Amino acid sequence: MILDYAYVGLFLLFGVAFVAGALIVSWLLRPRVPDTVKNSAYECGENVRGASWIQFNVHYYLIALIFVIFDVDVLFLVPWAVALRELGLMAYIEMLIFIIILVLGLAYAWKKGALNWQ
Amino acid sequence: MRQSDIFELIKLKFPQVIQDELTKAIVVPGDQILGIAGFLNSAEFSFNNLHCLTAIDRKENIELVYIFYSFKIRLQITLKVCLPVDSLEIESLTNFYRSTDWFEREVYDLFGVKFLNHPNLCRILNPSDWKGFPLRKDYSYPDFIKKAQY
Amino acid sequence: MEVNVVSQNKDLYSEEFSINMGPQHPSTHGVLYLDLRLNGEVVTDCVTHIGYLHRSMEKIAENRTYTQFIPFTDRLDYVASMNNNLCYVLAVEKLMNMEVSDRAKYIRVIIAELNRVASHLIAIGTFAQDIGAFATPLFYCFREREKIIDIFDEICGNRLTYNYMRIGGVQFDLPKDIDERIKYFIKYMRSKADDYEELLTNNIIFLARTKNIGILSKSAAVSYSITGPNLRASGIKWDLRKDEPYLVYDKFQFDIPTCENGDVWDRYKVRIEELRQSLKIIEQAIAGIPEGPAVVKPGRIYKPPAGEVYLRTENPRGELGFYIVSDGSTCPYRLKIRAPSFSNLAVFSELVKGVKVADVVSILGSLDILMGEIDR
Amino acid sequence: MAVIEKIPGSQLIHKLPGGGIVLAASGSVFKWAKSSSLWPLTFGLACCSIEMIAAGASRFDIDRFGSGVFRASPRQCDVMIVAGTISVKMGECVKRLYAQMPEPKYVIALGNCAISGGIFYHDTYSVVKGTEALGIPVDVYIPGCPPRPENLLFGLMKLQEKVKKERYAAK
Repeated sequence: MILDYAYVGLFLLFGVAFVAGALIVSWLLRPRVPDTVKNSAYECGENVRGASWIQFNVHYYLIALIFVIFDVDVLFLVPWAVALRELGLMAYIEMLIFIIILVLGLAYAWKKGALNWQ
Repeated sequence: MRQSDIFELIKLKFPQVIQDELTKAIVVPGDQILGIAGFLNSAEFSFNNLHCLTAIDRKENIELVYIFYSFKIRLQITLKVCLPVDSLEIESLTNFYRSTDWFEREVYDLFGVKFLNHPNLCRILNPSDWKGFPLRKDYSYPDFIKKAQY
Repeated sequence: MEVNVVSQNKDLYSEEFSINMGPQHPSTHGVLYLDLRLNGEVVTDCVTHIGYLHRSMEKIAENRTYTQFIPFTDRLDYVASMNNNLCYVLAVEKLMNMEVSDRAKYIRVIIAELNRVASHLIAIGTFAQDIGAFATPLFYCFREREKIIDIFDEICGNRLTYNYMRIGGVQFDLPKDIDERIKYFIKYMRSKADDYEELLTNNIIFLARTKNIGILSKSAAVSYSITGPNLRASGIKWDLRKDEPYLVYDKFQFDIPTCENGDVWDRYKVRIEELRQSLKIIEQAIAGIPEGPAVVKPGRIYKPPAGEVYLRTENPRGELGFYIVSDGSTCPYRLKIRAPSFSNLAVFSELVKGVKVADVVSILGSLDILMGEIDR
Repeated sequence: MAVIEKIPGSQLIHKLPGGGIVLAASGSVFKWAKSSSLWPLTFGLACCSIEMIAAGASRFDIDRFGSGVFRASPRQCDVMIVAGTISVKMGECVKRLYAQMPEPKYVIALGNCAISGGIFYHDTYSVVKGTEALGIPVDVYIPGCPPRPENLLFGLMKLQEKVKKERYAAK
């Protein structure tokens, strides 16, 4: 039993090592010539005007939330779609229920007007 | 309907108007430009389109050239205003024609003619901190241009 | 830092966000700086800054003889160089009331209309690319444009800035087999224009991005002295080639495409129709071209009599006008270039208020401006 | 300053028999990778930009040399193709864009105006006489007004040779 978890741990370790390795090698090899103008924000060639930490419209947050819901939705769909043939009919019905709940969520957001910009 | 007929009609209402013999342009005194623009813009001629506005530096005075066009009677007329070099002010026509906004900013930028109560009279082609008016005949080039030719 | 609160909905206020759609931007068609003020996605204000390509053409003109200034007119509207040459050369000829042979007039019409087709191709290609059809229309349009460029290469040996028209005629006569090539091109281009219509015109996404966006009313168009396809898209049937014919345009049958409500889709539609009309003109011009002298011997110094002239011709982007004041010497005393894109762009900040950011790019692409002639 | 010396283990690699070969081999691999994917910055100023787009289009196809990806922001670019006349007002923007590009960066001056102001050299008050006058080091000059797309492709090949020949160091 424990051994199965070892595989997951090994897989996790390898994932982290792979990403960290790429970052470290590129950090080592790339030339670093820091410069004040280079670190300034890029604004199409003009100098920066106005701050970026401003209180922008709240509607962006709403749209980001709706995106996160359906992104997680896809996250669950992919492994299910890959193993659908072995899982059989029951898994299919369960996933349908899951999708219907999400579609209800979308319909609610749509009717409340969260999707179109005011 | 020729330019000279328009000139006769304007002559009736604004007596100081004269016609330049070489170019047939209608020379108008500076302070009456608003009245004449309103007259031209009236329904009968409907010169509702200022096609081009430019200036000519004649050393002792600057000639402003207004070219109007009317779709209704399909005629193009040229109006000229002579401004003495020391007092370069004239009324702005932005409330008659929206296109004069940029035309006048360009003439101000290149010749230095100030247009009174213009929405935002500032340089349009040159950087805002540019010194001098480039298209004047007596304009001397800025020094960094000479320095650049190493 | 002044904070102007933009919208105060029930419980949360949001500030105005100002971004630079600056001089270096893929979809500003050159170096144009738009200072956009946004409330969320909706544009509240737009300040247009131009002058990033100001090359002081009018100052140069005062120190060049009349023939020396012709290559500079190529660099004004560098996508339709032949039409600029044509307008400048016609203005100088009118100043010197000089007559030009019929063959030269026919050659000028053929070349100007071919260049109009090339310019409209670029306008449609970059406009479709800005809207989101990323590379396909642009590569199609450039493939057709290369065919026109080959014809120009054959005629005057250059790809973009031709310096082909001369005061009193043209630089070289048309090569012998050029009319077969042009006839083949016309047949080829007609089928391609229908392909573009199939690809773009009734495409749902294209309609969603262009229908009823950036509507330019008739009165605003006239008051801003907009000219060219943008004016015709607003419903005013005005084209210098028909209403004030110059050269030999009055000998040809072609009609002026206009649309009604002047939105972004109409401006695109007028350009595609105009492309077809230009092909019709070229066809008739090729058929009716007379024999005769057209080439001008180089080396003559022109000294026009003192006087002024203002002449306009129908450029692909609008009415290009040259106001030349000559004082009898070899160089013009003053030369003003009335660029069509200059006033076409002036209306932009008014069209853009209250529009979403994505439509800013769509409206700018449909106005088809070009910074070379705006900044002169 | 060569980056290789900064790697902690690099002294160790030199002592190993054949260590130099490993370093030299990796240097040429980096140079080959760098030279065959020079991403240009979309930076069309004037007429030369139309010829640059034509070079990017299907007939001349700059993609065969790996630099068909015209990036809009300087952060993701390796080469800045200055295509057109630099006016005084645009001068600071060009300098700022060059400064904002990450380090292995190169500059191609496309057309006479970018080399020396071209036909706008005399009697102008608002044209900077070439990219060098702005203080930007230029790697490849491509004369022509505007240069044909084949010239741009040849200039790109010259730049690739230059990238391959230079010692692997932060430029």
